[in-house]
Amino acid sequence: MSKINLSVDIAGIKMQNPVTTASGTFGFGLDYLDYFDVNQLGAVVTKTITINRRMGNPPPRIIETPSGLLNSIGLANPGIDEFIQSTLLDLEHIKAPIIVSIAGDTEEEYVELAERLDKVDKIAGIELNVSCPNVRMGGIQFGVCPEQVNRLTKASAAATQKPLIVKLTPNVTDIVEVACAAVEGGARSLSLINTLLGMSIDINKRKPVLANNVGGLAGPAIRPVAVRMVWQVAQAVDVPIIGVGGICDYRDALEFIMAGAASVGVGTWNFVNPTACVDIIEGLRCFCLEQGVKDINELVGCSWK
Amino acid sequence: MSKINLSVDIAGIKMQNPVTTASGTFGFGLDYLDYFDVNQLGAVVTKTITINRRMGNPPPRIIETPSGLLNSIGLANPGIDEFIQSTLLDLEHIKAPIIVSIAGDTEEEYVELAERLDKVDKIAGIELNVSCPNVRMGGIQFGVCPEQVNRLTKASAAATQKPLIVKLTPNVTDIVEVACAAVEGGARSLSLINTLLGMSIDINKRKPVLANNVGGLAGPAIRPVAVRMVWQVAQAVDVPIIGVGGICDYRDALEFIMAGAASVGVGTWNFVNPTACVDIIEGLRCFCLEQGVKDINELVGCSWK
Amino acid sequence: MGQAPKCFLGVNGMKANVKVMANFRVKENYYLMELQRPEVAKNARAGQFIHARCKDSKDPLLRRPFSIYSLDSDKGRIKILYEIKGMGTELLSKYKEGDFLDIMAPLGNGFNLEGNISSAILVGGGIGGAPLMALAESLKGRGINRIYFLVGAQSKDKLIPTVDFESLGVNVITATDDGSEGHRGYITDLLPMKLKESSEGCTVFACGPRPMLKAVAQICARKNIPCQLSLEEIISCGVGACQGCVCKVKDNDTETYHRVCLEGPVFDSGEVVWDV
Amino acid sequence: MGQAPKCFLGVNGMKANVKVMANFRVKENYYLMELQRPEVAKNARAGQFIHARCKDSKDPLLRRPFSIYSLDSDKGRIKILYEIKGMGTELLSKYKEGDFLDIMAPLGNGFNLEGNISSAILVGGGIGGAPLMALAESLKGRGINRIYFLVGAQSKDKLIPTVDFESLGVNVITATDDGSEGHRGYITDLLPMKLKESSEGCTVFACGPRPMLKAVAQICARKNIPCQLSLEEIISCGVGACQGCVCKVKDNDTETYHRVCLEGPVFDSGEVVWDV
Ligand SMILES: Cc1cc2nc3c(=O)[nH]c(=O)nc-3n(C[C@H](O)[C@H](O)[C@H](O)COP(=O)(O)OP(=O)(O)OC[C@H]3O[C@@H](n4cnc5c(N)ncnc54)[C@H](O)[C@@H]3O)c2cc1C
Ligand SMILES: Cc1cc2nc3c(=O)[nH]c(=O)nc-3n(C[C@H](O)[C@H](O)[C@H](O)COP(=O)(O)OP(=O)(O)OC[C@H]3O[C@@H](n4cnc5c(N)ncnc54)[C@H](O)[C@@H]3O)c2cc1C
Ligand SMILES: Cc1cc2nc3c(=O)[nH]c(=O)nc-3n(C[C@H](O)[C@H](O)[C@H](O)COP(=O)(O)O)c2cc1C
Ligand SMILES: Cc1cc2nc3c(=O)[nH]c(=O)nc-3n(C[C@H](O)[C@H](O)[C@H](O)COP(=O)(O)O)c2cc1C
Ligand code: FES
Ligand code: FES
Repeated sequence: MSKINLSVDIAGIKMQNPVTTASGTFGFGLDYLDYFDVNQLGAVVTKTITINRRMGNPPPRIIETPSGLLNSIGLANPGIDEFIQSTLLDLEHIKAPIIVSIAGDTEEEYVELAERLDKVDKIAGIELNVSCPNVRMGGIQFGVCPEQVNRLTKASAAATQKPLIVKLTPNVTDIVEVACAAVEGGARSLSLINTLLGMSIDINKRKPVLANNVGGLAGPAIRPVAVRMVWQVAQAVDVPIIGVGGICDYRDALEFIMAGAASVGVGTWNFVNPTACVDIIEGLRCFCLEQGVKDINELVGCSWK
Repeated sequence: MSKINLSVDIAGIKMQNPVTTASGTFGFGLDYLDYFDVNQLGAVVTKTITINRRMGNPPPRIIETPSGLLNSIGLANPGIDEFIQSTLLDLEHIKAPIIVSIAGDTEEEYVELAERLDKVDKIAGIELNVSCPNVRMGGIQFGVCPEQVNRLTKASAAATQKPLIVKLTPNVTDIVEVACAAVEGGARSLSLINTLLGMSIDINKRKPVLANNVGGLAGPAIRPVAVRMVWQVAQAVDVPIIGVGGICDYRDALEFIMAGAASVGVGTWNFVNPTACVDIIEGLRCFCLEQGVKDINELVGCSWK
Repeated sequence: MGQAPKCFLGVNGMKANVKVMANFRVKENYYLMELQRPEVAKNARAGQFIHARCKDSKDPLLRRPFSIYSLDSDKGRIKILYEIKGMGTELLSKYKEGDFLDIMAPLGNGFNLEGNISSAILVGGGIGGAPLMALAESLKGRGINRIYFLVGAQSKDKLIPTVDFESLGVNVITATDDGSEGHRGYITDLLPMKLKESSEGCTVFACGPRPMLKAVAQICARKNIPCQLSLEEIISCGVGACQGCVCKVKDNDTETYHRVCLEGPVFDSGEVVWDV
Repeated sequence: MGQAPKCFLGVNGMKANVKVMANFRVKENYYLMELQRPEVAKNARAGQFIHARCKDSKDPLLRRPFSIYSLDSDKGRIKILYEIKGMGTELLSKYKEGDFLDIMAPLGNGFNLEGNISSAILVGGGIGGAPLMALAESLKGRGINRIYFLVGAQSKDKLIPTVDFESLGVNVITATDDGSEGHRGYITDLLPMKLKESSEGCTVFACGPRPMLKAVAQICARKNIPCQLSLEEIISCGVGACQGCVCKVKDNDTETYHRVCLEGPVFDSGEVVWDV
């Protein structure tokens, strides 16, 4: 069996393979220890953290839709202090690179989070969540406006030496415009997509199912939208892309890679198949072997290159 | 059995019930004659027609995705001349109101189509398709820009006395802004949503599956996005809304109605269940009966009213 | 409540394709499925649940959670009792002996049996009775013989089958909303009287619809009787990763959200916040 | 080709839940399903297809098209022969005798047998052989007895079963790419020779992969022999409404798109445009 290179370099973060966990679907990397060895991952992307602890939205927070999952968790997280004081210690034994996702209500909060994480050796990179549609004061306002994304990225990039990844929201007219704004602002990688803003109504109660009314749609249902956006953005920017949205198996991952993503993030499907990430890594290896691909990087963007 | 009112008034078009066919999924109303009596429908919305005959995009034009259907038909249609000279004759025996969907490459084309249809008695209303993502020169440019939608609607409204419905594209940052622009321009009803721009890649061929690369995502997968948009728009405008996107059964239809749609359009699901429309009408009737709803209009927007 | 032991089965051990040994309708919409899974049968506790992938397709998308109904560590088998509600349970009912089912198990914390329990009153509403069977087995195993099972439902045909409880020597008392079997009214109507009969060391365990649990909690609180409740929420990940399944609890004096799948499904009744 | 008669079954008639009379594996990945559907068995023609809803869920979403393999108007039954390819056909293989399957049928135009046909050469590649069985039955029914079935596949195990053809008295000739059965090479290698042997009034009918169809068309064109091809495209609506299933054809001198589900699946080989 010839040696196949699956390793990729995302903004200076060396990953042994392209498979990462999508923020918010893998906690802080510790919840799946009973299912597989987390060190097999290309990288772990954590749940988004904020300055203060957040309880998140009231339940119900989750509802299934056809091939999709609608959620309004509301950025429930322990806050940066507890993250640094306690969660980080638990992460010590994880050897895979750890990328911490952050979000703030204001530009200053993003900057403060970036600054504080900058000092933490254990952290390989920072992902700006500018796109969470659930918290009224947070995400959505930044992520839909190219100028704001540009400013926010610039400010955050100035606050840290760590590789900065900007995670884009799909709820925009022109994803390429926002992507370029982020890159111009100093994003060394882009992650896309976050969830599509959606809603479900309980016809017996005659009210929205989610206590928060609207939520973010994720899962296989949104994959075609995500692949399209990666395909558009990859042709317009020079930074590596982390493709996210509805990935279930290695075939889905390959769609993103061929569309132009150097790395992929697995989200909702972790819930259905807790070993999805490692199954995908193995699937990618087999595909490369069968098709005579020596280096997975050869496949990145091959559908348009 | 007490008498339940299912009839609705959409911009002056009297429909015996809220169920219509989504443009492009029901041909010109004649393809399903073997499955049910088309006169049971609230209204028939035709495939979009253009000035000239269009062959449409090369195949493959269709690919299935999880709970979704990605298509790039490319507005294949006989053109306005053949429509008026030949198709219209076939439609003579249809008694349900007929709404004709139109699209143009330029504002002048929309106006010309509206003018020509204005003279045709048989036609109950005109739907402006400003959102078809498949034809490079057509739809998408108009539909994503509020100013353009406003201008286009104004020009078309001036060209016809018939009720004018504007069908919105979901591929925008702020659907409410576009909706308001259409209403300000003279739209007497809004139809939403058209398809989400998506893509699928054939990993063996390493190329997009669709010959046109990108296509429009429809089907149950997109329902949560559609319900959310109807919910947002219904609270912002005063004209009746035709809710479209992933409707399969009466429960789905009720989600749209409770979100604020006065009428609903069934698209992709016709392909799966050719009697979907009549099944939904019956389902709505039973629901009203069971829940003591005398008039379906009571339910319109009840999730937020 | 105590958390499930981490990693006790080692990497990969908690997800498995397990063999269906039996799957049949026991009554009306209630089905019983028996699975071969020695690791779980040996280690799981009453109140924990399995998370089953009912179908290898993307609709329905999520797994479905089912409480362990019975644990047989000798045969290495577990049982679940389930009610057909929608697509997932419908699909589950199609499994045949010899098929394999993809499950994650055991999940959740389980009932806490560490206190000084001399007798137990189990209160089950509808399918909520399912985990109480495993609990009864467990209590018996610890030599606790005075067990009452107060079981309620809307009507006779919606009562879960109680023959397994009876064979175990559990005292079964029924109530139906329409009086078609047992007491006419809520099962919680009968709880105060039962509690009066009971001595020191009696603990109440309940699972069922939220209004029933609230009533049980209030009755026990008034009498100062320890009470554990098993709650339901839509479960997606089942392992604590997504924060989707929370319920509001009191943690010291502050209110916070706990995950039903990880910190639950069993909670001390005093913890639960009953707003709305 | 002629269009299917509209409304011949009346409103609602073309969609039905029909009873599965048999469903079993005949060979490797090939399954045979028999359905009770007198209206279709009586009226359908060879080359038409059924459009089946393999599962009552939203994934897979679309129906799946299958050619009619055999029509028994006496018993009121139709058969399909199918190959397991993906989720839809996998689900189909799970149906048991007595289950009901939701089908739309008959769809498409079918083979045109109106011309002066004295002998027929049927060319089938892989599962493409399926509609040719119904065609053979039909030809026999019209007293046409000189029928050759040239059937090809990659290898022996991928050849469709030919016993039904043989029982009908059809002359079966096989080819496999790897030579594991019959001629080593393409089945189209054998067509020129067969055509040479054939007399006036011979018509060729073919169904299979596009490259095979193209070769058949070219060979027939050279010899000026009438040839009908059954094409495949992904079918969504099946009734002509969506325009999703088109293939390029020559209509007089202009090229245009025709719908495989309505104007097809059978086309005169001269109509089809073979650009990549
Ligand atoms: C910890 C726990 C233990 C449970 N134990 C049992 C048991 O032992 N036996 C049993 O029959 N049922 C049990 N349930 C409930 C069972 O999970 C649901 O009835 C089942 O998921 C319904 O799936 P469905 O596809 O058939 O129905 P659906 O069509 O999905 O839904 C029917 C109803 O069930 C609710 N529901 C759907 N998914 C879930 C979910 N993942 N969790 C909770 N509720 C859901 C829906 O809101 C809806 O009201 C348990 C639930 C939890 C949370
Ligand atoms: C007119 C017509 C008649 C047919 N007759 C037969 C027959 O008699 N026996 C038989 O075994 N097969 C027949 N097919 C092919 C059959 O429809 C596909 O093999 C089947 O739909 C695959 O479904 P799946 O879910 O198992 O596979 P999928 O996982 O969906 O796909 C497997 C492969 O089949 C192709 N495919 C998927 N859906 C369709 C579709 N709706 N139409 C065509 N191709 C599709 C895919 O592109 C893919 O290459 C026919 C197709 C057509 C168009
Ligand atoms: C339950 C849940 C919680 C999520 N939380 C976050 C989050 O905290 N930060 C973030 O950037 N994205 C979050 N997301 C979005 C995912 O990271 C991902 O972008 C999205 O779910 C699409 O991928 P998927 O279809 O594979 O799930 C969350 C998604 C889900 C389903
Ligand atoms: C095959 C196909 C063709 C379509 N053609 C048109 C069209 O010509 N004009 C239009 O306005 N919308 C068109 N649509 C969009 C539908 O009218 C509808 O807005 C969309 O499919 C969402 O509804 P659904 O999920 O119920 O299919 C088409 C959709 C499909 C699937
Ligand atoms: S279901 Fe994910 S945290 Fe409980
Ligand atoms: S499948 Fe819709 S036109 Fe043929």
